[in-house]
Amino acid sequence: MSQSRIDEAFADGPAFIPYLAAGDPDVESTKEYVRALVQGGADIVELGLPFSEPIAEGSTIQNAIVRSLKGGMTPDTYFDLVDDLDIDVPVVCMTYYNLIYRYGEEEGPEPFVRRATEVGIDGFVVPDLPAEESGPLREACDEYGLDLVFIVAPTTRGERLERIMSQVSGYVYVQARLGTTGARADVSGQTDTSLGRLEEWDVPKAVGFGISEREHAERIVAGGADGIIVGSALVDIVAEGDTEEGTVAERLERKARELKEGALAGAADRPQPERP
Amino acid sequence: MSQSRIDEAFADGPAFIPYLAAGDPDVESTKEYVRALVQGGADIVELGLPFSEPIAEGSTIQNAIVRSLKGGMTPDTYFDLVDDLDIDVPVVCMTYYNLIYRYGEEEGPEPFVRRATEVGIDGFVVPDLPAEESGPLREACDEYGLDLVFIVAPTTRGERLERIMSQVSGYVYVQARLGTTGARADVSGQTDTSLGRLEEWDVPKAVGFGISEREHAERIVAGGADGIIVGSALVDIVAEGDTEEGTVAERLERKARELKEGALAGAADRPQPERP
Amino acid sequence: TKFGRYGGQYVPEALMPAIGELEDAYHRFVLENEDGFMDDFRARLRDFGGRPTPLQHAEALSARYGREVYLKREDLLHGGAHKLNNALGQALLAKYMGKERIIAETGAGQHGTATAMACAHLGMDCEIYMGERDINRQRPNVFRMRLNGAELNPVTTGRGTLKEAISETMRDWATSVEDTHYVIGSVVGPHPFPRMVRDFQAVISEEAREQVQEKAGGLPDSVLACAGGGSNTMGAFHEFVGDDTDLYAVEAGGSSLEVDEAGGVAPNSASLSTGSEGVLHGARTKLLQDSDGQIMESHSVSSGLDYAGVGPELAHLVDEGRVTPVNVDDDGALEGFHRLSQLEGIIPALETAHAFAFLEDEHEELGEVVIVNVSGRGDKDLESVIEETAERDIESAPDMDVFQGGL
Amino acid sequence: TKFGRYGGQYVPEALMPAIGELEDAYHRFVLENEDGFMDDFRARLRDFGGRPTPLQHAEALSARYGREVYLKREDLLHGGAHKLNNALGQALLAKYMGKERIIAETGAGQHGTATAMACAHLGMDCEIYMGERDINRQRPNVFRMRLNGAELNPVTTGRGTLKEAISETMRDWATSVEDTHYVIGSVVGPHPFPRMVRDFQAVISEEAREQVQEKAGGLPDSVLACAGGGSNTMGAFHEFVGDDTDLYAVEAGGSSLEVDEAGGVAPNSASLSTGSEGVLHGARTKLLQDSDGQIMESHSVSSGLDYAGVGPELAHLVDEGRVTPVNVDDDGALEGFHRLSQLEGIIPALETAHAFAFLEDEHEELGEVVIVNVSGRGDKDLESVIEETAERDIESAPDMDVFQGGL
Repeated sequence: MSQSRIDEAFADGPAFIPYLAAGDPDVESTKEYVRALVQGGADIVELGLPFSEPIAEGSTIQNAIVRSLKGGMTPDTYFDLVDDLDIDVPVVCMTYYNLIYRYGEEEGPEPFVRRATEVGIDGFVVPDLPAEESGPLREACDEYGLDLVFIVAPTTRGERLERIMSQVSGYVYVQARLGTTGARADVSGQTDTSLGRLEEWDVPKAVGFGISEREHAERIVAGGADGIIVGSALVDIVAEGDTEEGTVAERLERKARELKEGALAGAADRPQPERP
Repeated sequence: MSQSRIDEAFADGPAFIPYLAAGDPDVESTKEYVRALVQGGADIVELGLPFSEPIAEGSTIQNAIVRSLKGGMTPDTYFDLVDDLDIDVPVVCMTYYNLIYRYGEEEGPEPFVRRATEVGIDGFVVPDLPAEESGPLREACDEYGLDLVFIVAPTTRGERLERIMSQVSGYVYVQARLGTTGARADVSGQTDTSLGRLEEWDVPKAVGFGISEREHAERIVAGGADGIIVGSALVDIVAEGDTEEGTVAERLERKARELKEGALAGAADRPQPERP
Repeated sequence: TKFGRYGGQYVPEALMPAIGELEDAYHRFVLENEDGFMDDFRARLRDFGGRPTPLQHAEALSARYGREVYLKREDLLHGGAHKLNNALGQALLAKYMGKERIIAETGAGQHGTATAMACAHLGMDCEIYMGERDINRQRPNVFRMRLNGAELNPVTTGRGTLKEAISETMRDWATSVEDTHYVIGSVVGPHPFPRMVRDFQAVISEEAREQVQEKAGGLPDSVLACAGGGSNTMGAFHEFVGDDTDLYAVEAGGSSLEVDEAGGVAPNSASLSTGSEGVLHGARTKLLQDSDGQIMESHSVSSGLDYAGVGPELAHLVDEGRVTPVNVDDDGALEGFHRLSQLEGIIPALETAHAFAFLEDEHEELGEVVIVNVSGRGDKDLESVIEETAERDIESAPDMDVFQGGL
Repeated sequence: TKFGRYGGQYVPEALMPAIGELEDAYHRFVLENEDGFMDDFRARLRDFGGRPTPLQHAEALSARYGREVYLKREDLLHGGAHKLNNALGQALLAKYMGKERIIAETGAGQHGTATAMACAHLGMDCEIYMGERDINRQRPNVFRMRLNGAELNPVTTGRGTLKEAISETMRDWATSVEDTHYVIGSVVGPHPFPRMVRDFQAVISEEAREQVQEKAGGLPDSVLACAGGGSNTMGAFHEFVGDDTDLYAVEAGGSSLEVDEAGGVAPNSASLSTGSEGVLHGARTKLLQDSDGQIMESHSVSSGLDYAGVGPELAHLVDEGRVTPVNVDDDGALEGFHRLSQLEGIIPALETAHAFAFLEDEHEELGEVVIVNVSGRGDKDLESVIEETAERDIESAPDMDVFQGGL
């Protein structure tokens, strides 16, 4: 397989991957916020397409999704938003399978992937699509040269790891702890264990679920991660709106910079792993 | 059996038998009311000893019983009341069997009957004591020479009539209609049928349940009754209290006179039945 | 017509012919299965009622008490209590007798709902008398009766509980006796009611006696049943009376066994334990009465036990020493209610809960194999239990805050 | 893992190992009776649950419709609905698997109460997720869960009904999966749930198929069952799928089959009748969704049917033409509720009432022998029914004045 834009994003050190729910609270704001995150050092942007039943999300992102859907977000609006983004880092679409499956006139995920490709999306994360059910989407991604990111949970072992490894591309999303998304005050001990299980994998390992502070980022990257994924801590900033400490965009950029610096510091703390 | 005071009360034409609940609303009033009824022409007085579960009574007499019990009426108070009455017509005690059964130190109805005899009571009506269960009370009455009145209902037929006839003394209480006690606006057609069934009996037949007007009394006596029993219509007067139309006692006397006149008129309407 | 010195027929003359007619019908249809009445009845109990009910080995209680505890699951009968055994039997008998209309009294509402259900099932008119106070304590049962098409007649005399409702139903019957049958709700009233109701309820012990031998390999050492009027009690005991099994009738001790004679109130319903002989509602039996013979107002946290009398056969069996009367107070009953709900996943009627409170206290006296009759389920008692529990310190109760709105 | 094109395992990776473990346990314990699991399960269903439930010949309905109507009486199961068949099966399976904690979602509260009862019976910890709106519609069931010792977690997202409760329970499970089993309440969710729940519920049709042959001398022409998620439906149908019996899944038509796409609301729960294919809560099935694939808020007067999806096997059987999806609106369901209560003395759950409304309307199409699955009793619905009936003109309802205080 040729090197994708996502692969490249991991080439020069640890990647910082922020997440926002598209359309929270509206399309124009999302564009502004995404640019701020890129300004702050984002290497890849995960942009959520809201689904009405987000079973993997904690309350922070659930609320963001409610705001976005109330604002009228639809798959087509989402694609237009991405099309307008004008940023130079890859975009990963995070959504649930029903929206992918239902899009377009023809059956199956192909129309969704085709349209995603047109607007410049580079890959997908689909939290309710385990490797067992991912065949059709994997095929469509291959057809259009997009990456399909899989989540590896703390409970994922043995055979399941192999099945995921055979399907994953772009990066593997290492779920730092059991549960749903949401900012936490500490780093889970499960993270190191999980990273350990994936040591031999030659796909970049990005850790998410619960990262909110510079020091989390540093510790996780020092522990062997190739990237960090941060969602709820950023969505919290969006939810707060402008404050005395700055506009949302200013604070997002600042937070991005802090986390990116943490990741870089973490990388400095350890011998750089071999990269393909 | 020798002629009892009750038998004598039927000797000179139709008997008017008023009922009051003793102690409604207090002992002194009851004495005054009873005297007024006698003044108005009562030939026998049925004086109720209130029981907490008066299953044969309609709401008028139920309420009278509640007033009396609230006023502290007990069997001993009742006996004292009767003892003080000083009237020259027979008194029949109407009550429920549990009060008779429970009275005194020894088991059974004898102590109650003994005490009743002492205060000058002439007989009993016990609505919840059918002939099947009346043995002990019948024996005690015989011992003290008291009458035991039985009720004959519209549903009483054949064998049951014979059983009652073999036990009854004083008079038979002909229940004019099914149901509970209470003043009514009309005379039940069941009355004539019931009286017909008892034609051969040589015990006086007094009709009760629902009689409230002069014309009821007249029709019933004309139909063959030897007496009329009136309760609720009188208890209603007690419940009303003094009004512009007179004191309770005045109105009781007036009502008694009206009913007695009705009975006499009824008797004049028919050939006098043979009396033993 | 008697059980030893108890029983009899102390009713107004107007009712005697109907009672005679009933006695005749009882002999022909129930005792002699005329027209296949009993076959019809048993088939309906099975298909409409859900019999046989299980005899369940109670794992948690057996472990807790170190003996084998079995539960006779009358709570699973249609309507949620043993009451249907009797209500269906009498309503069907009335139909065989050609009666068109059914009347009944009800305390907790269980007999009323059972009667309403039976009448709907059989296509008969039905009117229920219920004390006003009980109506307010047992609203769900009120709704159920109405939904089954029964008329409801509130009784406002006295304290508005079972005693008054029975009196009022008897008054209706005295008026309507020619086309109406009075489905009395317990083993009380004039003969043949106590015997007939017992026979209809005896299916409980018939089944349990067979089931316990199958499961435990022998007869039980003890049988426990709560006792108000005593229909589930006699139903649970009847087939064991001839055996060497201890029979415990658990009465409602209410708030106290002391009697307030001046107020006319016995704050309990323990007629077997504390009552004296008298005549009420058609029978001579043990009663809560004052020294004059006036009936006391009884009390129990459970409406279904809240009655000043008890079935004459139970009174007799107690005098004979065959049945042991015991009692449990309101607090104990609430403890028993919560304990069974949590330990066994069965929410019992508050009536039934009394038997479990006695089990907790006296299990050491009960031998190796104990049957408790789960006379009914507690759905009807939810509101009462929440209210009564909140007013007390009940150790076994869950945190009650969650029940106070704002969930 | 599929029924034709439906089913599958669309869940977060974190849950997949647990689902694999469950699949393994399902094969070993349920399908192969390892350690005598199925014997233990069936014994508990019998003794704790009250199985078998009767198949009752409904006299009044048979006369009304001129055909033989039989009622499968799941309302008599402990807890008052078919739900215990599944809840007990899964809780017991979890115990065999060594899990310590049970979580479950509930809509009408019937699955929650059944799970709480099963957990109390088995001595397991239990937490129930329930939408806030449903909590307010079904308070008695809330009380019962708490009394059985379960924790209750109100779900405030969305409209606060079953859909949101399932999502929230899945989130808990994603956190607690190592020591916790999620007792899903219907034939929905990822494989092996739809198959396993069906197997636990299939006891309904196993019994009914035998009973109807005994009583009617042959197989039924039709079987009717209400359908929300579809567990009583599949339970009632499963053993008849290979027969020549018509199977009718009666969905909640709610207030209208029209969809308010802008508002995101389908004022019904008729996924089989009007839904389209999609992926929800772990399975591909028929859903109420808008043109983008966002799930619609469903509606039904009965909480238990109020769900935007349906079991994948039912979706498949409908596509195959083996099951006929039909629907009945809220008014019809209320009519059915009152009619059954009065004619047969059985107060059905509002869910169940939908099947009786269909019977009333279409009985002429149903052949000579009809079985209706009485999936639950209506005690939990009394308040709702009174309220909803008072707002409408329901011909079969009793006079509702008596329900407005002042009794």
